[in-house]
Amino acid sequence: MKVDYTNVKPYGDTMNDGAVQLSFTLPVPAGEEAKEAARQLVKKMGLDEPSVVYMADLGIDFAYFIVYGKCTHTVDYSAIEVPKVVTKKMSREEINEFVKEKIGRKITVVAACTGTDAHTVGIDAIMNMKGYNGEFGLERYPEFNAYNLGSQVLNEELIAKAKEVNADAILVSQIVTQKNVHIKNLTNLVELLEAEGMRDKVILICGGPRISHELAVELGYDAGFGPGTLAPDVAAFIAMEIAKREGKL
Amino acid sequence: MKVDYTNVKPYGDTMNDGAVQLSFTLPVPAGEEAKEAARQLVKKMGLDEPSVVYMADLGIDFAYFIVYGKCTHTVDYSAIEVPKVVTKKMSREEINEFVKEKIGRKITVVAACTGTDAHTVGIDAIMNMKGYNGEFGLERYPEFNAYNLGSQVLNEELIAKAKEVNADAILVSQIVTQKNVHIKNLTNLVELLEAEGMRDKVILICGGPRISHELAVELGYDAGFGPGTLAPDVAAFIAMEIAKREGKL
Amino acid sequence: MQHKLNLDLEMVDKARNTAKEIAESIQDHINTHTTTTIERTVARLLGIDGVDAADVPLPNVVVDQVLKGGELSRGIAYWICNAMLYYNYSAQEVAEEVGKGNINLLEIPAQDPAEVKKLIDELAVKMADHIKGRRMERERFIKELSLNVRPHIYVIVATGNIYEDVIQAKAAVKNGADIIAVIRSTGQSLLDYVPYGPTTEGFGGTFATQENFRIMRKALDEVGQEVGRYIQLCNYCSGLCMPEIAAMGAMERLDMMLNDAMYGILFRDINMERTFVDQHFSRMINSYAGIIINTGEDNYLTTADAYEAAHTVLTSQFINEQLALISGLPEEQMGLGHAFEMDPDIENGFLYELAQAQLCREIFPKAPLKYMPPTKYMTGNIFKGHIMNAMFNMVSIMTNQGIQLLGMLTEAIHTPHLHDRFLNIQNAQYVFNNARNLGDEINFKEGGIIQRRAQETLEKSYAMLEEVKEIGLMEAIEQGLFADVKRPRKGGKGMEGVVKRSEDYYNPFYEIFLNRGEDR
Amino acid sequence: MQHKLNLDLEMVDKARNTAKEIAESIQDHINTHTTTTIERTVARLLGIDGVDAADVPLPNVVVDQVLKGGELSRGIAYWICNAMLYYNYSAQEVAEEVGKGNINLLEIPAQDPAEVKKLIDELAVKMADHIKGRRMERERFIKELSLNVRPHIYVIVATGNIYEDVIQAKAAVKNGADIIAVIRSTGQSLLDYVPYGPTTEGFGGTFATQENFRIMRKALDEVGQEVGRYIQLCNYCSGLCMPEIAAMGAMERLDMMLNDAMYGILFRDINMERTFVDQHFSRMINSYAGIIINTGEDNYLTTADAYEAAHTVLTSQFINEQLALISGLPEEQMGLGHAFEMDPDIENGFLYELAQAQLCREIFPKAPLKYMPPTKYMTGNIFKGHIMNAMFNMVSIMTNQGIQLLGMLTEAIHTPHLHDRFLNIQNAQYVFNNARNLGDEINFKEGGIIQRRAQETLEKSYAMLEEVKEIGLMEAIEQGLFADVKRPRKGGKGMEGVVKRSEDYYNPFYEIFLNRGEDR
Ligand code: B12
Ligand code: B12
Ligand SMILES: Cc1ncc(COP(=O)(O)O)c(C=O)c1O
Ligand SMILES: Cc1ncc(COP(=O)(O)O)c(C=O)c1O
Repeated sequence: MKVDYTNVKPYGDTMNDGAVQLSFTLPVPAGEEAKEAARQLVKKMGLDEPSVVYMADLGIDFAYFIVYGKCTHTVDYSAIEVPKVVTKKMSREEINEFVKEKIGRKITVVAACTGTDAHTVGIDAIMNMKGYNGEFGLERYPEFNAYNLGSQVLNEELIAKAKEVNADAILVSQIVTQKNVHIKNLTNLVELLEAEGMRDKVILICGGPRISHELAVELGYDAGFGPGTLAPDVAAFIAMEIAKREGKL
Repeated sequence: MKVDYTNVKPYGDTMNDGAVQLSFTLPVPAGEEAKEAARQLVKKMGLDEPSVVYMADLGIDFAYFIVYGKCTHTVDYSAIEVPKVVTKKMSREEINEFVKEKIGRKITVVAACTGTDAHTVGIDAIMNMKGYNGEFGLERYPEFNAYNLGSQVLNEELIAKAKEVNADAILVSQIVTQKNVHIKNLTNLVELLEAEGMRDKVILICGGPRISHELAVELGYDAGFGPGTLAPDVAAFIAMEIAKREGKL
Repeated sequence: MQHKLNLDLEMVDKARNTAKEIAESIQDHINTHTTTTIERTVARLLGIDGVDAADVPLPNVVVDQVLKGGELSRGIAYWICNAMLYYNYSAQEVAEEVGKGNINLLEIPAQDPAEVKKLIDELAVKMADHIKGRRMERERFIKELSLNVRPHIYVIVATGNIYEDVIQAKAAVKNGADIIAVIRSTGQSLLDYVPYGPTTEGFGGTFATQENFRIMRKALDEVGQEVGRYIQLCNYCSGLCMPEIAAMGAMERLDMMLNDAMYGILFRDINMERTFVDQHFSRMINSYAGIIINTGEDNYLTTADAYEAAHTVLTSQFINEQLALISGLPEEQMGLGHAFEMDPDIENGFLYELAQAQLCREIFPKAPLKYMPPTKYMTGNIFKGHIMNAMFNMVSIMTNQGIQLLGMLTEAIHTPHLHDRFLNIQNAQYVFNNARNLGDEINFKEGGIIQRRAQETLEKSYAMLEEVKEIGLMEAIEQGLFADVKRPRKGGKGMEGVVKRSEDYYNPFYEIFLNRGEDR
Repeated sequence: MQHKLNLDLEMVDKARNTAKEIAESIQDHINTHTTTTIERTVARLLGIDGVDAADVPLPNVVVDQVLKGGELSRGIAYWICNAMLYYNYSAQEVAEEVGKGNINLLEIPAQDPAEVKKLIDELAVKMADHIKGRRMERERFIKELSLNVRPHIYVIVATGNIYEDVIQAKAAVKNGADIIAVIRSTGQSLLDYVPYGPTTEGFGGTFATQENFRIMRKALDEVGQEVGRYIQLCNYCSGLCMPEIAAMGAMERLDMMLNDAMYGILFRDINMERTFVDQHFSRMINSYAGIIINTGEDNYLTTADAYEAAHTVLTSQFINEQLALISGLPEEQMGLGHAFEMDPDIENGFLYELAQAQLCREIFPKAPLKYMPPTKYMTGNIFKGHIMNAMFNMVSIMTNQGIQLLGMLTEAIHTPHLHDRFLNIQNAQYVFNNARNLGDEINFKEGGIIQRRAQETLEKSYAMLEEVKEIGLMEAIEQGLFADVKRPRKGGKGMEGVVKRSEDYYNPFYEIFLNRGEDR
């Protein structure tokens, strides 16, 4: 059973059967017509043999559906290239060693969870002494000056602090994403930094559960980190990037 | 908040936000490229902002995804018409009364779960004395001669029995649907009946969890019954149909 | 209630007494201070509402004027009623004129102090009667329509738009919800005013405004009639405007309020001197209005490990209980919080959760415990999440919880979609019904894992309470004993709104709410 | 094992004795008959395999020839070995020649009876040694790789295509499965022969063929090495070829077989005289090969109501146990079946399920009970279904079941997709781990709902056993006492394959399998 990576389709129990499960609500009263509407919608998505396996009346003339169908689209997996943060995997010790030897000075990092966002667990995971999942945060890195401003920090305050301590890198965390508020917030920071003429002088990094490196780059950041990130991932990137920029690699 | 029934879209928490949940497996190893493949596939389905909220490595270089996206398609709900079995709702007593008065003879019905299908619960629900969900089956209808042949009955046997007892109606149940085996089975029965010149002489009915009236009609049946059917639904249809055909309405 | 944990009841008593001493130790501070938001609350209770031309709420306008003038220590009631007498205005008219810049409360000639007091008391009694009326209205509705058996099913709506919230809430009620909580927009807790009017733009929640309260109350009354159940409405009595929201809720017949004595300090960096004063007054209002409060102990477990930090939950519950009692709040209105937040990978984690839930149940037998669902360990795997929520529902029905905040299978992804609530209500209803009497049917093994875990948690909590008592509550917070965060006594937001009462400070509601609490 | 139900142990003993009498009462019939499939089994065990030019399996070819000639009563072994001696052929060569129409077994001159018997016994011992070798191979693997703690996670694969099945099985093992059951195509049980070779077309399952057994065994051994667990393979020893499949399974080192004494009679309308003889021989083979059998009591509950018919499950378990004992099958290989099939809307349904599962546990303490998931009340609502499965997993871990057939959230929709298995293994692993010792930690209330329910079920079962004994097992089936279906003794499929043994009937395996069962 060989997979054709140029034409990849979903798999249920037979190669290329295209099996996909969907669920959604339509603002129409439950009934045969509603089921048909659900089927038509799923057909428009390019799924064959849409089968409504469950319909629930949500009580306000809205109906909820669980549907299975067979996807007719394929994807060329062999052609996919995803931009990734490229750094060597290094341990905390190796990173500090690297900074000492190659960069020859301490690296200053300022971090915050910005806007009205008050979710500190993510940024704390990267910054705090205690760390996360067994990995200490940047505050425990002897070659880093780490400032964690906490939550609900305005972009303006963050920039002011970065100026004050002459930061090499700014770390921003965004957890709340409803109505794409994180995009607005992150874009605003880039604009402010550019207006201040600071954008090129710092390494700008963001992170959060809905952040990918790709998105970060698109928004004008140097790197983006998603779920499961640990402090060394970020520290290694910062150290390598500084070394690169300063021609010290 | 008025709904535009000519342009219906999925609803998550804001009218027309298009929110749809999907899950599927792709036969590619879990990783960033796999996530991108999942996103591309979902984009091809016409869903904006595809967000892979979960990816699991299934252990054999296949990856499972849970994805949310915003459907861009709409459906014209106001234009949907679904063919339905049209019968008055009648109780068991009313049906028997109707048969006695209007048709003036007993109705003979032959039923079976055909092919290799051995799921009798569905057809028993319609036929058996005991009935189902508080409704007795056709065997308890004084104006019906009800023959339930049980399960794994060949189409040929079913026809032979129908001939033998001069059946007014043939009832077929199909539960197993893997690889569309029910479609094959049901189509084959119509062909055999046509070959025998019997098709127009009987009321031909099918039922099962994946049967809709629409599908049944498409396959050449007079009616189709899905999940939740009770004996009176079927009995009423048969009685009315005979009355209609015999000009006794 | 059946005792299953073999707890040292003497230790429970001792812990409770220690918490009482802790609570009493800050009462001196509370009794000698007022805050801007308390005075704005008084303004509201005297009948002031609306905004000025610059959209500043009128309660803020009047209080700010007096604060700036350095005379808030006397209490806003005096200044408002003094102006009312002088101009023969209503309180609202006074506020509007202040808003227009037409009058300065501090410059109005002093009227007969006895007359002013009489007016204050008249207005206060009127409002108290109004609130009492709403309470009786609730009781009437409950009699007519009845409530479900507990645990009550509590779900949130959080679209940011009050009109979408109404759609979501109505559907939830049709699906079986008993309580609708309208989640606030991120950031509202740090606003030092309450926004005005209906709102349609919020992030991760909808602004708490009095108009939004009204809109939702009406919707829930309507749908409650349809389904034949009284539907409870919940909001957040928390943040820099804690008592104002209590007052708004009391006026609009809310039924439940998130209202914790320390949450704002620890999790929103609000100044502690402010919060302690505010929580006391806000709880008196909630008490009088018959509103159940929900404390926020679950929050400890979103940052700390739920297995390790279990005793901090109990400690906080003890303190919240005692502070609430001082405000006159009866145990039956204490929705003390706790949560099902242990790492799902822990072997026997279910047993530890069971121990914790039963422990709360036995120590606070009359409280309608508010049980919070798994959140931290929820992932984008909605299927796994759905069964974690089922296990949570299972513990709830086995331990007789009061208020069940349903977990959503999409917790890690978005605020709930319409059908998310449907699926999770179905989850809870199935589990509750299917295991209805399981709790009555089982006993825990003597000295087994469950009993030992509960006993240990109690011991640790008692030790922690003793430590807090030793160093003092405010000092304990300064030292980071709670939730691992250190908050300086004079730091945090809102400190500038704390005002030392003068000798002639007068706020009629303290007495009314406390003393008339009798006939609650 | 802890006794929690306060059962009347004397009644348990009486019920067991009654079941023993019931089982013994049909032993006379069994001892005096053979069947076509038993003889085909003997042919296979003597070394015959493959098909003729018309694709008819050679075991059928030889047996049919002798049956038509009216001489099957002597047993096929004689005829094959007689021909072997005469021609100096191997058994396979004999069969092939019969298949080509070159020889007629009945026309071959009779050889020295002692020589024939000697040859039969030699071949039989050889095969027995081979099977024993496979059993030892299993034991070695288990020692090397170990098995998981129970409940073992059992999942099905059912694509219809053995090669897709392999993909699905390997993924399942990677995800945590302990047992892979390859479901058979609909209809195979009614085939009076076993298909040959690898197959890729089946409906709702994959044909059971010896080659398919081999392919899957190899795949599971490989993936077992990768994950460091011995993976058990299960198939269906059921239908018109029950003992043949047992033999194939023994040769290919299957570990588990669905094998019920009455399932075929009741649910497939197979003749009862046939089935009772077949089940006896097939179980001897399974016993000798160290294969765990799974009985099919769950099937009662797919047509009858699980609450009402609970006692029929227990009754059937008692009978299955006694019939298995007569075949020499040790209790440790008795995967007696039961199921979590009550209507999820029943109030306290969880308690009744718990009672039933614990009842089975206490009455059959050594059996690796096979617990079946909700199926009948599963709907297209995969989310609800997922939590029903979680409740099922919960009962299992609370009552120490042996083999957990995982429920699939898509039960009402399709045979499992790759990720369905993943999600449900995750479900089971989470619940098992999270509530690992819950069973040891709780006791049931004296005289409570759970205890009463278990006691009632036992009483009803005992009464039913007494009734069956009274009228006789075959007569009871004729009268519809089981599963509400009436099966006439002389009706049903396969009756024509039942043959009365003659005086000189000889089947070497009865003795070998029973007596050498010693060193199993
Ligand atoms: C804990 C929690 C809270 C706690 C926060 C406590 C605290 N001090 O942080 C409390 C209870 C206070 C809270 C409150 C609210 N929350 Co909240 N909360 C969560 C929860 C349960 C877990 C978040 C978490 O801690 N994850 C664990 C960390 C370690 O993961 P992480 O944040 O992804 O971080 C990792 C990576 O992303 C990355 N990373 C993150 N940031 C950065 C930055 C950099 C520079 C780098 C390199 C890496 C990096 O590294 C981290 C470690 O690997 C989630 C649901 C969930 N299960 O995800 C909801 C959730 C995030 N909350 C939500 C909401 C809406 C709220 C509220 C706004 C609700 C309300 N209106 O009251 C409030 C208000 C808070 C506010 N003003 O922002 C929503 C957001 C919806 C959305 N998608 O927009 C969620 C998804 C829940 C939901 N379904 O509604 N919440
Ligand atoms: C019970 C059951 C069994 C029992 C059947 C017992 C019996 N005597 O019927 C047993 C255990 C024997 C069984 C075996 C198998 N089963 Co089965 N079984 C089910 C189960 C759990 C419930 C079916 C049922 O009874 N539903 C209740 C009845 C009342 O509903 P219903 O059939 O839809 O009928 C209603 C309507 O559809 C309608 N209706 C139905 N027929 C007709 C006919 C007419 C004329 C009319 C008017 C109306 C009508 O009215 C009925 C009442 O409202 C389903 C899963 C599920 N939860 O749905 C799987 C299921 C149907 N089985 C399945 C399979 C694959 C099998 C096997 C083939 C597996 C195997 N290889 O061994 C075997 C073999 C059976 C065979 N040869 O067909 C699959 C089918 C997959 C697919 N879509 O193709 C299912 C979906 C399970 C799964 N996910 O794998 N099964
Ligand atoms: C007691 C309490 N108050 C308030 C809130 C909401 O906080 P905010 O409105 O400050 O975001 C919570 C949230 O969990 C809480 O537990
Ligand atoms: C004991 C037993 N045998 C066999 C089967 C499978 O039956 P068949 O192969 O006849 O469809 C089952 C199915 O549930 C069973 O329980």
